[in-house]
Amino acid sequence: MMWLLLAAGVGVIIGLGSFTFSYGEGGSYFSSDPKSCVNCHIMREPYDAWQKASHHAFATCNDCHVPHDFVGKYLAKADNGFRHSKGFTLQDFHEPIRIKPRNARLVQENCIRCHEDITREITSHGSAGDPSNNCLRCHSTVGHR
Amino acid sequence: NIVERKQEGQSHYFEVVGLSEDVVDPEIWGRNFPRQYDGYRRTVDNERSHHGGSEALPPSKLEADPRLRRIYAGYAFSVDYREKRGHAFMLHDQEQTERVKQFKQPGACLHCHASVLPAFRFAGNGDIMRGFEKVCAMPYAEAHDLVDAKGERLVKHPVACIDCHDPKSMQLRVTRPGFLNGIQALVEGDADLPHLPSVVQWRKDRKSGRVKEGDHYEPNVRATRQEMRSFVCGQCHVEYYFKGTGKLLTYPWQKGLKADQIEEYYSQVGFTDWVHAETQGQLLKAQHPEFEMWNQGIHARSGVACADCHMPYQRVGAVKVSDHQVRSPMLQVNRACQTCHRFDEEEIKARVEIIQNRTRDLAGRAEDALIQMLDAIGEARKNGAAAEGLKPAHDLHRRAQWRVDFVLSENSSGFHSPQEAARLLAEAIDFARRAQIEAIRAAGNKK
Amino acid sequence: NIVERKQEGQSHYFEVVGLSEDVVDPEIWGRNFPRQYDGYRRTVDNERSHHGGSEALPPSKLEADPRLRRIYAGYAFSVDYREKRGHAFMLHDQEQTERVKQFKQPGACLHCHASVLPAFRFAGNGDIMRGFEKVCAMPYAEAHDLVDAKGERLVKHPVACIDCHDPKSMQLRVTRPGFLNGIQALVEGDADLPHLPSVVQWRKDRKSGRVKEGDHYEPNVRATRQEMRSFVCGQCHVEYYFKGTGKLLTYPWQKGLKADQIEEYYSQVGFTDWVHAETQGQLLKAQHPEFEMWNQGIHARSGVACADCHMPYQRVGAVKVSDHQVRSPMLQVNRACQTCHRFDEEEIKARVEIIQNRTRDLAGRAEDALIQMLDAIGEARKNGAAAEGLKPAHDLHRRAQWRVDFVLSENSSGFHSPQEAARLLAEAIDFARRAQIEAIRAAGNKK
Ligand code: HEC
Ligand code: HEC
Ligand code: HEC
Ligand code: HEC
Ligand code: HEC
Ligand code: HEC
Ligand code: HEC
Ligand code: HEC
Ligand code: HEC
Ligand code: HEC
Ligand code: HEC
Ligand code: HEC
Ligand code: HEC
Ligand code: HEC
Ligand SMILES: [Ca+2]
Ligand SMILES: [Ca+2]
Repeated sequence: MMWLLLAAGVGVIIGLGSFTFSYGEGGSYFSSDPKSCVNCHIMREPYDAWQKASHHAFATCNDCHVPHDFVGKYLAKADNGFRHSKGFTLQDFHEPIRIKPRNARLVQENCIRCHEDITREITSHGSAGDPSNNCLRCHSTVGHR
Repeated sequence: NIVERKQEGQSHYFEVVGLSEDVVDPEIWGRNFPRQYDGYRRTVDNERSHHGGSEALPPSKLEADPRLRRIYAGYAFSVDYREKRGHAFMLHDQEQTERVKQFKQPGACLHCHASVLPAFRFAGNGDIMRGFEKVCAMPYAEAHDLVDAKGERLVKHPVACIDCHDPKSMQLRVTRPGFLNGIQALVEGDADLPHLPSVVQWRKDRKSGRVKEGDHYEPNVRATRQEMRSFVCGQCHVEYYFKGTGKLLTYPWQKGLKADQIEEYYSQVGFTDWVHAETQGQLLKAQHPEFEMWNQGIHARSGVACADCHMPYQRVGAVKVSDHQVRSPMLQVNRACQTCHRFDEEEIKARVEIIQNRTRDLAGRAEDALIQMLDAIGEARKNGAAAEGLKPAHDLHRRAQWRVDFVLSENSSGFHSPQEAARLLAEAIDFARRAQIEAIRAAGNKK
Repeated sequence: NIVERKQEGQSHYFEVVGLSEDVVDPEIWGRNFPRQYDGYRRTVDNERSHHGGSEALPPSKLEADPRLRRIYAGYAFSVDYREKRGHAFMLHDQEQTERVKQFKQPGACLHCHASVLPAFRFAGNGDIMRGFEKVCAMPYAEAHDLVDAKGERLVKHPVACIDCHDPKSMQLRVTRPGFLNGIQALVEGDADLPHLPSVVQWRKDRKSGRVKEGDHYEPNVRATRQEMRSFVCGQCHVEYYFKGTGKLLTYPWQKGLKADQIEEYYSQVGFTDWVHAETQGQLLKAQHPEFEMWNQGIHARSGVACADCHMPYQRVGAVKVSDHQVRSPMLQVNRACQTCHRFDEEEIKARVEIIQNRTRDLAGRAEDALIQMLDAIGEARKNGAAAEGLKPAHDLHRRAQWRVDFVLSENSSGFHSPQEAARLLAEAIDFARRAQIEAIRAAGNKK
């Protein structure tokens, strides 16, 4: 377990440390409070939209954007933490921000985690893993727009 | 990926009966999948669809628009041509059309109007492709009445579960020889198909040598799930012709799916559907090119499949299933459109109406042009214009007829690709009017 | 809502200078709003736009497509007709066109090519509407060289901040008399405009009596912010004509914004732009109907404004500003389109190209039809066809010319409303070919 936390920490530290970043914002990556995401103004838009979205009452950012097994959770956070910090510091990311394919799959897994029962039929005969027919195609706005 | 799919396919439903390639009757499949069967059966339900009527035949297109009788003069379609309706009727409506009753038709017709694999398998001694070829060549009645060794009728059901699903995994699959041959010709050609990722990939693999000379593009193995959600419909909702004396059902896709590309193909192979009774022009007939027109549209480019709109998910009790009552999406705009388009139902219907009205207005204009062209050619012939002098008019007639028909016989009234439909009608008008001018000229020259 | 806007307008900037109706020079406004001024200034930047060139004049449409010389024969547009370019050039390009140098033009031309409110106010003694009427009637040079009491030139700048913004609140506003009169006629008519909520509301209020007889629709008070984001552009990017001997600049919107409705209006008031040099047909000229075509499109119906695509938000640090370098959205697809469309840049460009290519192909086809029609009418006249006999051809020529021109002079090559553009061209082709046929007939009759 320790090595995992370490790995996560290292990710953020590399991301932040070398790009001069304040501790408060870096730490936000380990919290599940949505407000912690808005420490970066660049996350303001999804945050505002989330407040108006259907899932505001059911799911926070991390419920959808972070894997829910312990190992994956911290690895993902380290990786995303690194990229987001780097992006924020260097301002070198594509705008509008687009979810990365890997993170989109992750979100999809989270949809199914909560909605396993109702989607049983439609995920069992085809392949839910096939990204070409994913939940986001029809429901991309449930979290925010 | 296939393996992954297989594994997932095995669980999650209560297997009441065992299914296999030999079980065609949807009622039996329905014991395992009652929700889907329920929808499937409701395709007999006409009440909520456009045109009403039940056991009787659906409304005649020829009565609704008498210009069509002249436009198709000399062809079976000028005798009987009706509206489509639900899948449950497909076999019945084919048996009852005057086009079958009054005219000689081949077994090829059954390919898209029945669950026909057992007949193909039987006729081919297990080889479906060979059986397909044999059945195509039979007279319609002979094919229709085929019986197996036990004397059981082989052609009994309209499209059935087994035509779109693998009985073991329940995965989508395509089974129709016409489609398999057609898509093969298409992927081997060089028409641009950026919205079909598995086609793009196959072509790459062929270039790199991973696909060997002679290897086929296998949709059931290569296509993404999302592609399959359109391909199953593309088995039947397509333009076709009967090739040669063997009446081999063929999809003319070698040069691409656009009307112009298909026309080019027909010209190259020298195909003609019929000779027009008034003008003796050698013409083509287009049939239900839904798949082709969808391919030109913005929805296809955005990865939106036929099933997304025509079989939208529907909540039944605690689960959501694909609505197997395949029908017009306008009957359930909320499910079919509103997950993607956050406008209210009235607004969405209004948008479809604007598109369809523009298409219908132009189609009417194009038909008028055709009719006036027919008059002019008739006049020229009466005045003794030479066949030679009328050749330009005949060529233009063929091109105009093809484009008008491509839009008229496409069943979405332009919705599947609004600007493309309008473009085709604009060209049709141009060709028809030019044919008229050529005829007037020919008449002048011979007077 | 107005209050809300006010607040937004008032905060968030450092007021370096005080602005008022008397401050026209954008450089001064720019001291308060340096980012917007920066973009505004870059409208001189041609390098990245389509056509290159800088101080010299932009490319000639007539050289690119020589058919146009014949199509406009007898009208100033056959002498000089060029591509548009950035806002910074608008006054210069008008001064330099041969249409001004070789032909007599009225002051009305300035309405859309300069920051013209000071001139209107001066000429009208404070009453802008009266000043507008007076300036319209002046010869171009007189209007252009107007000076105020101190001898200062009144027409100095191309479109300026003050033309779209209230100097106190910075709110968007429309200031152009032509637009104010035009939109008034439009809302009083009964053309369907479901996508303009404030128009729908005004009509309701009029029915219920809340709006009194004679009360005006005041866009600056009633329009939503989103409507204003298109109306400011609709001040100029519209079809127009000069009414009567007073050359009153008028937007022909009484019957609606569609090409057919505008044509009906012109027929009713008996307006003709020019007489065609070859045929003597009485024709109409369409000019940049961007606002009208946008109104027929799916983006307008979805509430997407001109500014969304042509002045997209641009993040500068933590704030977003509207990009005041008004230009083609294809030069910044990520900001202009990708906020709404989740496809990559190549794909979005490909979609626009498909739409524009379809439009251009059909436009070429329609121009060919016009040219062949001109030949036929010429022939008929040469053969001594009576004016009477050519009347049907003339009427059809007018209708064909109007539709071709409506699409050709619209600057998005069909993008703003793809199916509508194709529909107009289809009709144009029909009318041009029928005119050709009428001419052939007329020639035959008189031979
Ligand atoms: C109910 C699930 C859900 C919740 C809760 C949620 N999101 Fe998302 N998020 C998504 C989905 C789905 C996408 C992908 C959208 C798409 O593909 O159209 C996404 C994409 C994003 C993106 C990438 C931008 C884009 O449009 O691709 C960001 C940034 C983001 N989310 C941040 C947040 C933040 C911050 C929060 C909390 C305030 C949050 N999300 C809450 C489901 C959610
Ligand atoms: C350090 C500032 C910062 C913080 C804190 C932050 N983000 Fe981001 N985020 C960014 C930047 C910058 C990008 C754009 C990176 C890119 O596109 O490569 C981004 C992109 C994203 C994306 C889309 C790109 C992808 O990698 O898939 C998602 C989803 C996302 N953020 C979610 C979150 C969530 C959830 C949180 C809170 C747990 C959060 N962010 C906290 C700065 C931040
Ligand atoms: C943390 C659990 C959780 C996650 C993660 C989650 N949901 Fe939900 N979702 C809920 C709950 C709870 C409801 C409301 C009750 C219900 O309808 O089941 C709901 C409702 C819905 C609804 C119906 C209401 C609406 O917005 O239309 C849809 C559709 C939906 N979810 C789709 C998704 C998708 C797609 C994702 C992934 C992007 C997702 N959900 C992620 C818990 C979750
Ligand atoms: C092709 C479009 C499409 C896709 C893909 C899709 N859905 Fe849906 N979903 C729908 C539609 C349509 C409904 C509404 C069904 C109804 O009202 O009967 C719906 C309803 C739902 C509901 C709400 C059911 C209710 O009434 O409470 C949930 C939850 C949901 N979907 C989750 C998912 C998840 C999770 C996935 C991915 C595994 C997914 N959907 C994929 C179209 C889609
Ligand atoms: C085996 C051939 C075949 C397949 C596969 C097939 N169809 Fe059909 N479809 C037909 C025929 C034949 C008719 C006309 C039946 C009639 O009029 O009697 C029809 C009718 C329809 C109608 C009109 C229904 C009505 O109520 O008017 C729709 C919509 C439709 N099909 C859509 C689809 C979609 C979507 C798919 C794929 C999911 C599909 N079809 C697959 C042959 C097929
Ligand atoms: C490639 C597939 C295919 C083939 C082959 C085919 N059909 Fe169809 N048929 C369809 C589809 C799809 C429809 C529904 C759409 C429509 O009506 O345009 C249909 C509709 C019909 C209809 C109802 C509407 C009408 O046209 O009156 C009749 C009758 C019919 N077909 C008869 C025939 C006959 C006879 C043949 C052989 C000469 C034949 N079909 C061959 C696919 C096919
Ligand atoms: C984005 C949604 C959408 C997609 C994708 C789509 N369609 Fe349609 N389709 C429509 C609409 C809307 C209509 C017009 C229905 C009406 O007029 O009632 C229609 C009409 C039809 C009709 C005539 C149905 C009737 O009752 O009039 C057929 C058959 C059809 N489509 C087949 C297909 C096939 C096959 C595909 C895929 C190759 C497809 N559609 C893809 C939305 C779609
Ligand atoms: C014309 C083609 C067609 C026919 C016929 C057909 N299906 Fe389907 N079916 C589909 C499509 C398309 C899907 C969606 C599959 C996907 O997304 O992978 C589907 C999905 C399913 C599923 C998966 C769960 C769901 O609802 O999405 C089951 C189970 C199923 N069908 C059963 C049946 C049964 C039972 C029959 C016969 C009564 C039948 N199907 C006939 C096209 C068809
Ligand atoms: C799975 C998503 C999805 C579904 C379901 C869907 N659409 Fe679309 N639609 C799109 C996309 C994507 C576009 C392209 C524009 C864009 O990127 O938003 C589009 C474009 C359109 C347009 C504008 C393009 C044009 O042809 O004029 C109309 C109108 C439209 N859709 C109507 C419908 C209707 C009606 C239905 C239901 C019968 C429907 N759509 C179902 C995703 C969808
Ligand atoms: C006062 C009149 C006026 C107003 C207001 C106006 N325009 Fe223009 N616009 C013009 C003129 C005149 C030109 C052509 C200038 C030239 O070619 O010299 C032009 C050119 C353009 C061009 C071509 C630029 C290029 O690089 O080729 C675009 C795009 C444009 N305008 C969009 C807009 C938009 C969007 C708005 C509203 C936000 C707007 N305009 C407001 C008069 C106006
Ligand atoms: C209703 C507003 C309006 C009026 C009135 C107007 N223009 Fe323009 N003008 C524009 C717009 C907008 C453009 C840019 C779009 C284009 O080029 O089509 C433009 C472009 C031009 C151009 C550059 C392209 C070309 O046509 O060569 C010239 C020159 C020009 N106008 C001259 C004139 C003259 C001369 C008059 C008076 C006879 C006039 N304008 C009246 C709005 C107007
Ligand atoms: C949804 C996006 C969108 C909206 C809304 C929109 N346009 Fe455009 N506009 C475009 C695109 C795309 C082009 C084609 C640009 C090209 O060919 O480079 C274009 C072209 C133009 C041009 C010619 C510019 C050039 O450089 O060729 C003008 C002028 C213009 N639009 C004005 C307007 C006006 C005025 C409005 C509102 C009444 C409007 N547009 C609304 C996307 C839009
Ligand atoms: C052709 C019309 C036009 C002209 C000229 C124009 N603007 Fe704007 N301006 C707009 C539009 C449209 C907006 C967006 C307003 C909104 O969304 O409410 C805007 C917004 C603004 C804003 C609000 C913040 C923002 O960026 O959205 C400021 C400040 C501004 N303009 C300053 C200026 C200045 C300074 C000038 C002259 C150098 C100028 N504008 C010229 C059309 C124009
Ligand atoms: C503010 C949102 C918004 C912006 C910005 C926007 N669009 Fe759209 N677009 C839409 C909507 C809404 C539709 C209608 C279909 C739908 O509901 O998704 C649409 C439809 C389309 C379509 C299909 C309709 C057609 O006419 O064929 C195309 C293509 C398209 N947009 C291209 C673009 C391009 C290119 C740009 C940038 C120049 C752009 N859009 C900017 C919202 C937007
Ligand atoms: Ca055919
Ligand atoms: Ca005009």
